[in-house]
Amino acid sequence: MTVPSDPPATTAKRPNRLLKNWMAKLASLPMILTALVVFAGGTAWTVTYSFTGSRMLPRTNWVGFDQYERLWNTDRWIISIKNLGIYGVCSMVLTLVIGFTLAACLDRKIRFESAFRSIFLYPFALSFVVTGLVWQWILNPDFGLQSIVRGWGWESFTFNPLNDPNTVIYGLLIAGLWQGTGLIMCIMLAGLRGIDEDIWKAARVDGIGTVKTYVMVIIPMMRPVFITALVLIASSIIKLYDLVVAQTGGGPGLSSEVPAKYVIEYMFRAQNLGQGFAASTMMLCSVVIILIPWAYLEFGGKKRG
Amino acid sequence: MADISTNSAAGPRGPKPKKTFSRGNIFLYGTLIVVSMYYLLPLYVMIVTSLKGMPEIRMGNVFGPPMEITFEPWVKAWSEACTGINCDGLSRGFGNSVRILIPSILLSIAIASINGYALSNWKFKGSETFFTILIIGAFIPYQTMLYPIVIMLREIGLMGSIWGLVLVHTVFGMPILTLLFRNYFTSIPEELFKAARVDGAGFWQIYFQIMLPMALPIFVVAIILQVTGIWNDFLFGVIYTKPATYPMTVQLNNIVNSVQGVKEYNVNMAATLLTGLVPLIIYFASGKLFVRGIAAGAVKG
Amino acid sequence: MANSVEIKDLDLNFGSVKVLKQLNLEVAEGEFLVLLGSSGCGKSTLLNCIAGLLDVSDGQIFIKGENVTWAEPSDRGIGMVFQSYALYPQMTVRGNLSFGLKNAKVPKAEIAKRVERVADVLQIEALLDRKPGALSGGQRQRVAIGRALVRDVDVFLFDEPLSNLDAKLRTDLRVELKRLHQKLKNTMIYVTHDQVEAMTLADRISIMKNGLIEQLDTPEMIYAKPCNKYVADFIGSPAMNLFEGQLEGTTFTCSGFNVDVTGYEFATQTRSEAAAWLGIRPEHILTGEAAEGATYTGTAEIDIVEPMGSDTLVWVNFAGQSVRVRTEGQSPLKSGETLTLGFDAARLHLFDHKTEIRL
Amino acid sequence: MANSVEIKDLDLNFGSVKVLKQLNLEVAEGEFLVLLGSSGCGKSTLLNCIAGLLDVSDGQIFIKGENVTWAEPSDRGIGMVFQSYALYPQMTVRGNLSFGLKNAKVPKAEIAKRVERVADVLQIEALLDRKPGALSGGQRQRVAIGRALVRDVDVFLFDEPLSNLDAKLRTDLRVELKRLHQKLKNTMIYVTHDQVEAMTLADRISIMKNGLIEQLDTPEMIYAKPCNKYVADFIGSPAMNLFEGQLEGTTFTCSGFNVDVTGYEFATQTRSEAAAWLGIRPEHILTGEAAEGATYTGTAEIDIVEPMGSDTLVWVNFAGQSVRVRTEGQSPLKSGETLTLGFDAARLHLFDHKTEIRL
Amino acid sequence: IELEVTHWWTSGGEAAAVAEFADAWNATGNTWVDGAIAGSGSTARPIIISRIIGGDPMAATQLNHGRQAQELIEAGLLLDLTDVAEAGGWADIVNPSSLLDACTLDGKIYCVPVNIHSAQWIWLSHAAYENAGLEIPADWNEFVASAGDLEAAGTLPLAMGQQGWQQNIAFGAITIAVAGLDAWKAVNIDKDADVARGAEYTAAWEAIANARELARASNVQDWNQATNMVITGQAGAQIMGDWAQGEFAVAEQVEGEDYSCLPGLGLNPVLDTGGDAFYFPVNDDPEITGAQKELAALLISPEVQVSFNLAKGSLPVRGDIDMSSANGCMQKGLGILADGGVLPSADIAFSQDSMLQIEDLMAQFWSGDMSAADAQASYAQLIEDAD
Ligand SMILES: Nc1ncnc2c1ncn2[C@@H]1O[C@H](COP(=O)(O)OP(=O)(O)OP(=O)(O)O)[C@@H](O)[C@H]1O
Ligand SMILES: Nc1ncnc2c1ncn2[C@@H]1O[C@H](COP(=O)(O)OP(=O)(O)OP(=O)(O)O)[C@@H](O)[C@H]1O
Ligand SMILES: [Mg+2]
Ligand SMILES: [Mg+2]
Repeated sequence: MTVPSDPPATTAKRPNRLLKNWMAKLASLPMILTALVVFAGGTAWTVTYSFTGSRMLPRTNWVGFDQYERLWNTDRWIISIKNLGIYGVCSMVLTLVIGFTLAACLDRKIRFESAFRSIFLYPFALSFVVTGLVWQWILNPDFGLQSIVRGWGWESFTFNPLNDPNTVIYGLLIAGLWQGTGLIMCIMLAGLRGIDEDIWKAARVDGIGTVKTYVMVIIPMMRPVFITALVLIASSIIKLYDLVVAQTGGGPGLSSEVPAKYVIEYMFRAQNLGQGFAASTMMLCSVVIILIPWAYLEFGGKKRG
Repeated sequence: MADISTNSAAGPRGPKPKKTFSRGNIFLYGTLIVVSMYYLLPLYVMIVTSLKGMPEIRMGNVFGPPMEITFEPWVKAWSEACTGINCDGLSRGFGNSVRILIPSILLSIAIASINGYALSNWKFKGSETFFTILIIGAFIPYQTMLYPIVIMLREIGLMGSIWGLVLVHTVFGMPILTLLFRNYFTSIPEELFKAARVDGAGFWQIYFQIMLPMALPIFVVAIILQVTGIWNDFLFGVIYTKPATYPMTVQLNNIVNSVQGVKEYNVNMAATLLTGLVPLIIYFASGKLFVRGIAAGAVKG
Repeated sequence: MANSVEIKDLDLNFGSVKVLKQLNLEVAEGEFLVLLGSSGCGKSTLLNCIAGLLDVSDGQIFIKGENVTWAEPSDRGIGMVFQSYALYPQMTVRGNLSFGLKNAKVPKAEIAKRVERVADVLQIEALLDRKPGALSGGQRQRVAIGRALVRDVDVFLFDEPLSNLDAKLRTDLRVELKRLHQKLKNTMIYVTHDQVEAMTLADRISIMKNGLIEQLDTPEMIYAKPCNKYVADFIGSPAMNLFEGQLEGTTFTCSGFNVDVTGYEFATQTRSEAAAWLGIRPEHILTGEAAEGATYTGTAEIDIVEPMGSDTLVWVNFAGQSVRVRTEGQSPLKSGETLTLGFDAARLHLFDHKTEIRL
Repeated sequence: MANSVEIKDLDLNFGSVKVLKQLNLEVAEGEFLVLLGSSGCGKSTLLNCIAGLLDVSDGQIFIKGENVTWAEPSDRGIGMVFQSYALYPQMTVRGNLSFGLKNAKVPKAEIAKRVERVADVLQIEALLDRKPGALSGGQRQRVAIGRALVRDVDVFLFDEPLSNLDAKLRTDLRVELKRLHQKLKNTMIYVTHDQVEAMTLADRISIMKNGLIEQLDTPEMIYAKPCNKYVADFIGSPAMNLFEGQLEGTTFTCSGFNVDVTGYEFATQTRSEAAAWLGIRPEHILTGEAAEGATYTGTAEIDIVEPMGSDTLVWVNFAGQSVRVRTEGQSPLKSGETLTLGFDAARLHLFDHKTEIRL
Repeated sequence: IELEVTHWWTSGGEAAAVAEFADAWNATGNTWVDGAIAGSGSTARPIIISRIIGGDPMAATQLNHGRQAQELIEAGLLLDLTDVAEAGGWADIVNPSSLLDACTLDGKIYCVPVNIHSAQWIWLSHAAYENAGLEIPADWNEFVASAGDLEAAGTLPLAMGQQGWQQNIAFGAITIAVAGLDAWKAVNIDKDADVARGAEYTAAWEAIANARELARASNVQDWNQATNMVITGQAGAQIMGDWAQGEFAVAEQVEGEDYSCLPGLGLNPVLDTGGDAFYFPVNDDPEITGAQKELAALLISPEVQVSFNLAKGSLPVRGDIDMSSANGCMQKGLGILADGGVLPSADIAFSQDSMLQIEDLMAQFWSGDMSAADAQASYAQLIEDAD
């Protein structure tokens, strides 16, 4: 074979890197702007001004870490953090447990599956304002659950979580779970549907009971689904605000205060932006602390093609 | 040999008899029904209460069915309830909500789907970084962003207009929606994209002619999430618009929070139900599609 | 020899779809039975019925003479291996092997012993503390086999265990399986749609179609005497060449040629003047000089030549259709040339045109 | 004959992973080149580089003498067919076929004409108004090929187009592809890891390993004279038997036997006293009477017999290892018997022990 | 001209009062666009401020006057009303003059005070006392003394909305009554932490701790729900500002017959003079600016002041109008005003920041079991840090 192997003289130029796929870059511009200007920029702005003594309007009168010092010396902030901790842990655990249990129940090839699914999911369509209001009412001791049960003859029955500083957070939890578990159930259900049929068969041949199979085999297999769910729950927990405002207003006293509410109230009611920004910076820090392991699990572990 | 089996041929035959009331089944359906009651209770209370008159409500029992069904609370919530000096209930906000909802959904989903598409098929240097920032953005409590956004909107001159609000919804819907679309488009075989490139299709042609028609399930999820989010939004609606364009939730808040002596629970409940109607209908209607879409877009993540 | 597995009048319906229809099957003790059939014919369904993973609609299943129709899968004395391995991904190999035993409350020492033994048999000792994710496909399937083995059962069920492996590994594991069977002498029921696996592994092959067993026989018999056209066409790669024509007395006539089938061993009394199919396997068509003395000799134009290394597949245009001819070694034939073909009557297959049953 | 595709010093890195390393390749006009290699060796990557779907890290690509290193995929004059068909699911077959042409602003009438022609060539006229979802796998792949065909390009790129099809369809489509190539005479570059496809389709085969081309030659040469141990082991199914030993002068000695290799065609000057590998293909081992007169004759115990219909694979224990022997037809051999083996020096392969290059 | 006015007056009496403004404004041929935002100031304030900062302001907005608006004024975002004020002679008519001072920065006037609210009132339910067969108390001490009997009769002695600001009002009222005016002034005006630690305040805190027990069983949140308990006789009394009167009015109750009111808890008849004021954000449109000024003048005009304050139950900001149609409570208030029993409002004394901190302390104290001594120490610390 005679091959004219002299390379053609016209050696094509490597095109400009920036212009390559310029249309994709152009189309991503809204995202880039959002990411940089709104999220990164807004966050940086917030952090920056948390070091100022801004009151009603942002000002650059630097005060160093004063705002943080005050923040951590404020009872209300400490209470808020504690409340969020209790609510967060309970909500995280219970949402996952209930969400998964319901999904598992629905996955057992039951009748009326879609009816049950809709029932569990519909609260998610309602706003927290509505949720808070309704549950505030149902939990009202004078005409809610307590009075009904008493009406049935159980006179000493007491169920008044919202007016007891020690239990109010669980009152919030009842409402929060009511609204939030549906979506998690949906995600879990989707995850369960993705599990290889053969695993179930293998477990049956091995003589492993249904519950044990779920616990020992299926749940460990659903790790990515649980991570997704966890992230969703965590993000909603950190943002917890509307529900508290609608259901308890932070009361009785300060017993159901949460950090997001602290931020808002100090920014707008106390007109102490610096303090509000300091609090929100602390919240951001906690977000980052949660996110880093997640990002590591999601993106660090495996590379997508 | 064969006689062994012939002897036992009298044994079980055909399908295994199933007990309808096996312990497992009782437990399963029992759990589901009890839990369903927990989920349905508030809805029941809302509906029942909204159909009662005030005297009946004062008598106490929230769970009792109305002795006398009245639709007055609904009428009042829709068209008569007062906030300040305006007494036109939710009706005014409904139109506003729709006017806000539609462009917000269109814009946010359009942008997020393009983002997801670009992120999965047209990766460029830094695209993942922007995406990561975006995802972290999903965790920022909205309230802390109020001020910066006010300033940004002021700078681009959209403060107070519906378009400003649409923009805000687009921005805050972007992280989750982009994630959904990105995961979905990533799950579409890469070969399809390559084939289209070989066929000479460009960025937009591939998006519109190849990707978009395949993305129905994830669009359903995106629409549902956005309808819920935008329709139920109060904070942005009240801050970034003005009274003439306040969405329904602002009216709801006004009705619910304007206490005039005793709380008119029946009107509140009716108002609440009316406000929640749009997302509720969408949820009950979408049913299976939602789970399927979630499976396609969220779980694979 | 007692029957290890016996299936009587098995029916299985999914809703209104009848997947298995009055199926009867007897598998002898220690036999290696392969269920072969095209996709969707009900092989996996049958296997799942035997395992107890599907509730039968009607009929009975006996394992070791015991009626297990209603028994739980784990009580049937079976082990099962799946195409997708179905290993428990978060447990180590040791965990996977011992999980079922732990559950059956087998004493610890006994578990350890059995796992050791199985690991030794399958040569996976070194892998015992790894998780399935860190294993190659072949290793995973070996573990999956081990999981069935460790349960010390009478009957092994395999559902396309090698389909997910690449060609080389498939060959290796196939041989290992065969060796395993020779060593253990358990009853094995093996589902596949790969002929080579079926032919090489099976003591008997059961060819299924639409939920019915078409032929149940040794590999040799199935290859040499397919009982109907479906089986004939299904077994053998490349597939048998089939010609449509008329059988008159001992002469088969079709549009391109006619051949005297006197040397053919008829299975039944010959009916003369019947429409029939004539089949001949590509490797049984004689070519070149060897063709000269054959029952029928003709010529054909070569369409395509496919060298496969150890032999060569030649596609020729003959009797109005494309006919596959397999020749030994590397052949110098070229597309466009003319090839002399010969059919040997003893190597022919004849099928009734209507019933498609072997004549 | 001009080069249709020419690749010069191609480098491709994914981050820090070098997938292709200084790769050079020339494909002649009208040639059917098959890229063969184990999974992950970079075949698809190379193909994607040629198609312009991946940006090369270094080097140049010429198609029809033009430097297309930075050209858009659609401007390179290539058509591509994927393993997963990659049909646009929401368009009809006609839509799929005409999508590329519409993008190129080809006049409507011309599009219709070309689609007709291609549909005719591939016999998919009846399917033109169906959507891909309503097609069988084979039909889908035919449409995918049509989509490449309709663009009237010079070079076709195939990435394992037949892997998703079942055995029967694979054979059929393979033949069709071969026929198509004979008819169109376009340049085709075809990726596969199926040897049979490679052997039957290729004008030349390029065997790749870890991003490098190990051997580039005609199928016959690759089968008969593999240039190194990797290629020898890779090509041929079942794989070549390899023995580790010493080559002293013209005698190869290993633990179980020694054989005089005088009849072997050395590729290079023989070095005496070198450690070496001796290879022989299963189908080249003589058995029974034929073995008597061979260069080397020995006996071995039969381990496993695998009847495959047209031939039989026998695994014997020989020289301390398991040796594959392929015999014609259905053999009466049984496990445990003794088999006489013979090696013919001309059919042997010798490789240097260290470099693994053919001696 | 359409002017959009935002406010958070949405309860029954408040809404009726706003309607008076709106009617008056509409009567001039202009249009009042109502931007009511329900909830308390903390819901409305971010909205109002965001819009002003965002450059798309409403035409006028309610804000508590005091220090809330100072920064907005400094940033030049609020309209200077000095010319309107001079034309209307506000300096002469506004009584007490501290109200106008609160609107003044660097000699310029930026807001229109529209009413005076005072917080130091206790409202007593006649129905509750009649049920228990008790005399209506005449001051705080009598009330405390009667509380036990009231409780025995199954009536809640003190209604208290569980919100910090309401509890703070109660705190303020009780300290004035118990600790006395001088101590109160020292703490609230001079920010003297030593006084806050002193014996007077100890007594006050003990009184509060006692009041906390009286209100233990009160589990309503909103102030008007608490008022409603007084109206319906479920509770004996409520300490709340004079705006509670609006609720009694809506419920068609008559002062002296159905309820009684005791300013300064009947012990120290003084009132603070907080109140509401309207601000007018700067607008580019001169036409609107003109209308804004017109509205400002209207809000303080005598007729509007009368009708508005009658509806709202607050006191007018001008001393020169006839309020004879006001009820007894209001007359009492007017009397105190005329006697000069005037205290600065907390809005003026403290920054919102300090206020919120104090309210938080109150919320914590009232709902929990914090001891009076601990609370006093924390309070003193807040006073020390306050600005
Ligand atoms: N759960 C089910 N519900 C309804 N039909 C089913 C179900 N499972 C299988 N089938 C149907 O039963 C038939 C037999 O299925 P089966 O899985 O046994 O086929 P198979 O022979 O194993 O095929 P393959 O080789 O593809 O595994 C198919 O037509 C299939 O569509
Ligand atoms: N996007 C990518 N990022 C990083 N590595 C990649 C990427 N795509 C492929 N690789 C790596 O490049 C190597 C070659 O991949 P390629 O797909 O070319 O293999 P292949 O020969 O086509 O294999 P197969 O037969 O499995 O298709 C593999 O090791 C793979 O892991
Ligand atoms: Mg199957
Ligand atoms: Mg590949």
